[in-house]
Amino acid sequence: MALSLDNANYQFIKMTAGAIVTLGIYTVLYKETKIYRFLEHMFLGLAAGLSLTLLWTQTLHDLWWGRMVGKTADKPGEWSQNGAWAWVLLLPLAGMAYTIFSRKHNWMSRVPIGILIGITAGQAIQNWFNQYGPQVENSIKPVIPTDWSRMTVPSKSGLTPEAIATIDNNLYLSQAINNLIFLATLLCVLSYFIFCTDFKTKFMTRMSSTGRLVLMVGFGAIFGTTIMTRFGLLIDRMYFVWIEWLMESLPRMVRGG
Amino acid sequence: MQYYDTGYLQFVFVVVLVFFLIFNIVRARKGKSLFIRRIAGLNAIDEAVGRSTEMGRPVLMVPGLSNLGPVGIQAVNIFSYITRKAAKFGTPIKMCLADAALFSVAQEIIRDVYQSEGVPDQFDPTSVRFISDRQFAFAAGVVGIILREKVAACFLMGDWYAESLILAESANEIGAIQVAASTITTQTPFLIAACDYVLIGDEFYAASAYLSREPVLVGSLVGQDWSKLLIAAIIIVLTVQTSIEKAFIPQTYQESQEGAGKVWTTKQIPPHLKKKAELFERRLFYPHDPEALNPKRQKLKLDPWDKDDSGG
Amino acid sequence: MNLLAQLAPPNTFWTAHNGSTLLWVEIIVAFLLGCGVVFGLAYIPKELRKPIIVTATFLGGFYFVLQYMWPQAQDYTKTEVPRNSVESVSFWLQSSLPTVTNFNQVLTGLLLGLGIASLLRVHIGRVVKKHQDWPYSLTLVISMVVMTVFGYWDWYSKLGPGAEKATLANPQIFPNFGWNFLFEGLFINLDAVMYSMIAFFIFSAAYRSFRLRSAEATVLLGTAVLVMLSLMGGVLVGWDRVVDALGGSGHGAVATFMGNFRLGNIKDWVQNYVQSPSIRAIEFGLAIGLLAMSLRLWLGIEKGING
Amino acid sequence: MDDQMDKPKKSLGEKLQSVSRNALYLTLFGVVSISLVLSHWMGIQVPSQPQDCTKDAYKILRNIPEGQTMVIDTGTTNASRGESGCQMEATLRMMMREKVKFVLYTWVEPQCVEVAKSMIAKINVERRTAKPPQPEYREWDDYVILGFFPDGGTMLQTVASNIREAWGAKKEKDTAGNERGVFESPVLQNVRRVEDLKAYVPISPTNLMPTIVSRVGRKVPVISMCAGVMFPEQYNYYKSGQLKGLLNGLLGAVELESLMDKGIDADGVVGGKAAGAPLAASFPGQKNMARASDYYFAFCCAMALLLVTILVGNVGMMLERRGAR
Repeated sequence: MALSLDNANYQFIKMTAGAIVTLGIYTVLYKETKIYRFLEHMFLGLAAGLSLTLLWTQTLHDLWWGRMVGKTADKPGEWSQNGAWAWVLLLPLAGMAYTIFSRKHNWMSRVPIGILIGITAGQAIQNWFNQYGPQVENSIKPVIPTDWSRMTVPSKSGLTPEAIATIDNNLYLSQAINNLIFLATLLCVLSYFIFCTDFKTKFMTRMSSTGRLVLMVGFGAIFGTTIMTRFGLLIDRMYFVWIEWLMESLPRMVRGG
Repeated sequence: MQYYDTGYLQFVFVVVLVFFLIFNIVRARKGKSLFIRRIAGLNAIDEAVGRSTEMGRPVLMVPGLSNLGPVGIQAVNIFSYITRKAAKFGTPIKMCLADAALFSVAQEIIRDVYQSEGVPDQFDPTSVRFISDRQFAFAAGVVGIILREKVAACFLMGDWYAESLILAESANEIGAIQVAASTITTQTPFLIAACDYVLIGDEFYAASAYLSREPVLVGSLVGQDWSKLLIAAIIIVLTVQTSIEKAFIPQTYQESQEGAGKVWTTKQIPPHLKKKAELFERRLFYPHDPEALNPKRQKLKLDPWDKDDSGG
Repeated sequence: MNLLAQLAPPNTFWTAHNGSTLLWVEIIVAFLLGCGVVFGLAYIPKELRKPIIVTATFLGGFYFVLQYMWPQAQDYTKTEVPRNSVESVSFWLQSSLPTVTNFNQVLTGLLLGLGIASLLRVHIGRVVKKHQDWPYSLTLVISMVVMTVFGYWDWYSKLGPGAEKATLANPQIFPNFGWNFLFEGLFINLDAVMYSMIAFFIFSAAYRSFRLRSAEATVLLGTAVLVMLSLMGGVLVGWDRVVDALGGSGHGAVATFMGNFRLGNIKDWVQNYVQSPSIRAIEFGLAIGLLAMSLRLWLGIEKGING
Repeated sequence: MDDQMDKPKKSLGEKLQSVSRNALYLTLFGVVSISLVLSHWMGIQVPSQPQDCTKDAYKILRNIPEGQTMVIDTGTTNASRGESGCQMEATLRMMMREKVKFVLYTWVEPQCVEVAKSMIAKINVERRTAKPPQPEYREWDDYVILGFFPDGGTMLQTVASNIREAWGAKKEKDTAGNERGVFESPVLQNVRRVEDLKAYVPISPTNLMPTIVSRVGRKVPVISMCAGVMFPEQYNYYKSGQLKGLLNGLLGAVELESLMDKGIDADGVVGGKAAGAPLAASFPGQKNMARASDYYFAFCCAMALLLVTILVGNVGMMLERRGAR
């Protein structure tokens, strides 16, 4: 049958479903309604089904089954990959995890779990410096100006590349001050996260309270930037319901075509 | 690979940190009592549990999307403490998880808690639940539970992403006391806006030590402080050094790699202001800069933001 | 060791040609042996349990720690031959990495059943007990089954070279349309809706919490509003016009100075010199906490899980 | 939640401070819906002032010579259509008008490719119905879709060293309908090294930068189109020159569209009329202001509403305090 997936009627059915679930889910904003409860459970069911599907189609089929039984060559003259029987040992190993449902042998579940924990912990230790070392390096900024002739960075418009390069390499007073602020902020916040010494000196208490204040600045900025994304998505959803579905696609269907 | 790339610095650095941690753990085990500063959010736990006991409504605990790893387990440890409190008063609990492996761990730990409190029959296996490993399906499910069960206290601790606010606000709507902690910094502001108490950043890891006063934990907490001080010290010292170097010590030679053996050779050049790549701290962290000289290393160049957390 | 560094053909002790009886025999035997070991474990004395768990954990982590500590070649290729023992170890570490990560993924994947089991336990329980919400639980179970069936059916119908394009050109009503409707029509939309709902919550959260109560709240509010304003075209344009008017035209000192007060620049300044260092400091704290936690877990001195 | 029950009489201050959730939600819902419909009907345009990072992006994209090839690395799903979708559509429109060929693939989620395909189809319809009608953009001749790469990191690594090896295995139906390797297509036949690509444009809500920049960043101009959430992080890459251009979520998309409408003149002024060849010309007389601009009015309204509500809350608090004194 030649009905294709982007057939107009089918698309409309899909969009309608989309519109219905959208408004249905939004009812929870008023109160926890039966519609929401229904959609919620459907959603959970679909999600579980999806996970089960992807588990095989995207993980186990290639990464486990494929390696265990090997592959035949797609093209002639191409090496086929041998099967490695040892992969089957993962079954009993994973099986041990399922003992948590038994009262007597549940301790065994901790063996595979333990291995996994070990791996994640090991990876964390391994990646640690790669992740944070560069941030440490990046926080080291010179604070002594190299060019006192002027306060701010001169504008670079219409200068030779060499001139621009020198300007970039120079450190002007304003930049130095900024770097100093950067350093101060960093240290203040860091001092707020010292737990095991109660600060006797006024200076340190000041510092950590400033730290907390500065943190709030950072959080405020994050709040602001995130709002755009969130509102963008809401607007898009509304656009889908009101414009695309109600104003464009519904009339088209009614007119029949 | 890194080893080769950043010289011995990272090796030494991490080893020192590890030493700090272990040294202090040993010290604490020897029974040296150590101070921990007050953490407001954690003192609120008793209040929250007490309140839900009065109202006879369940306590909800959610470790966000944390999977089986340090963060998830830390969260479950904190929850086990809360559960102990709840078990004392016979307050019902609910725990919702988004990771099957972590779910099994939680199941185990919570069961142990009830056993050690001597009320194994109080433990309801369905109180610790796997909801879904899909972010928003999970959110939808937990919101449903929050609104239906009318939880009185809500603990959101662990890896939180966009779904954090959905839960926090729904819980706030039914007037639950909320204590939250996110290891994903971009989510903290929303938790601050919606919850009563928020553990910021590191306080999340300090929590278990703070609550249980376990020597091992307290010791390693002290170790963590030392490590932070070390980082601060490194930054300060190197900043001073770099500033001086940048301002007063011109670059007078140029390095390059030549020959089959890739020998480093240096040649004299007219002195100029040091470029970033020529500064000591840069050479310390990236021994094989300047990149221009050896493209081979470029692909391995460490990146300040080399981790993939989609804040969305 | 070769088990980890998986070899390509010809046959070795660890591998056999796919489809061959030998392979199947090996697989079955290995499986039975594995199960045997597991059953054996079930009856070992209590005091051996903890050591076993701790060792398992330690070994799991040890591989990566070793990989971290061991000197390793800059650009290793599978064809290279080690010159000495150090190199052979490092080569083995590198060549086996994919296998270990793969092992990790598969094992984690196989645990998904635990979650599903818990889910079904709760909801089938409700259906059986005729709990007040049982119809909803039934919905959950049904939609899960349907999704799974169609998922596999659709996947199967697209197996084999070229089959994918063929089915897309001429989809079969049940597998392909069914799956497409369930996934794109329902699941994706539900996902998008939940995501978009955050906007409402941000809205009310901002209303309640953004009050000039304390210094902290004020600062939070101030920065947030500043950034929000910089996102609103009209305001941005207006503000900057005023600033430019004050600064006068051209690249003069005043202009460059006033230029700093363009809304965008203020925002950038806050983000670069206040936000990023403060966030970075938090990150350092978290990082060290993570390191400590990982260490405790790896060495098995973490109470909750290891003991 | 509103506590009318236990407090029958409330001062104005208290009222202003305890507006019920449902009222808030309803207002937001209403404002967004209405402003959307309005802006869709009347085509209301909010002025926007492109930031430098957007301008740079536009300059590069606008000046890719005709017939050259670029990469679109999409992570856009239906859930993120509000931001990435807008950026995607604008970019596609632009590329098609410049007759720049492009390669499209994803390593975020397989479904992203489908989303992109439907967008291309939509824009093709636009081009057909435009007056004067423009030729449709055809797969294989004008663009190729490589589909989904499970391991983007490794793929990009190979791309950096040997692009033909990285993508060589991929097949496409040519216009005659028979399967051929993508490198035989008009799009890729002249691409021998990664440097032959004129631009690499990731359009994704998730943060792909660490992977991309560290691998191909120094060989191709990378122009990131990110979600607002990611902007602060990615801005660092832009400042350090690792990104040649950067779009800030919805706002970035709006700015891009307005640049397509106004262009950048020789002095680098947006919509300026300075003599000499413009740095980046506009597309006069074409549908430049599209989805993003449609959304932007609604967005500004929502933001305004938010600011007002915050204000109301604070005024309420002030009043109450005054009352208390």
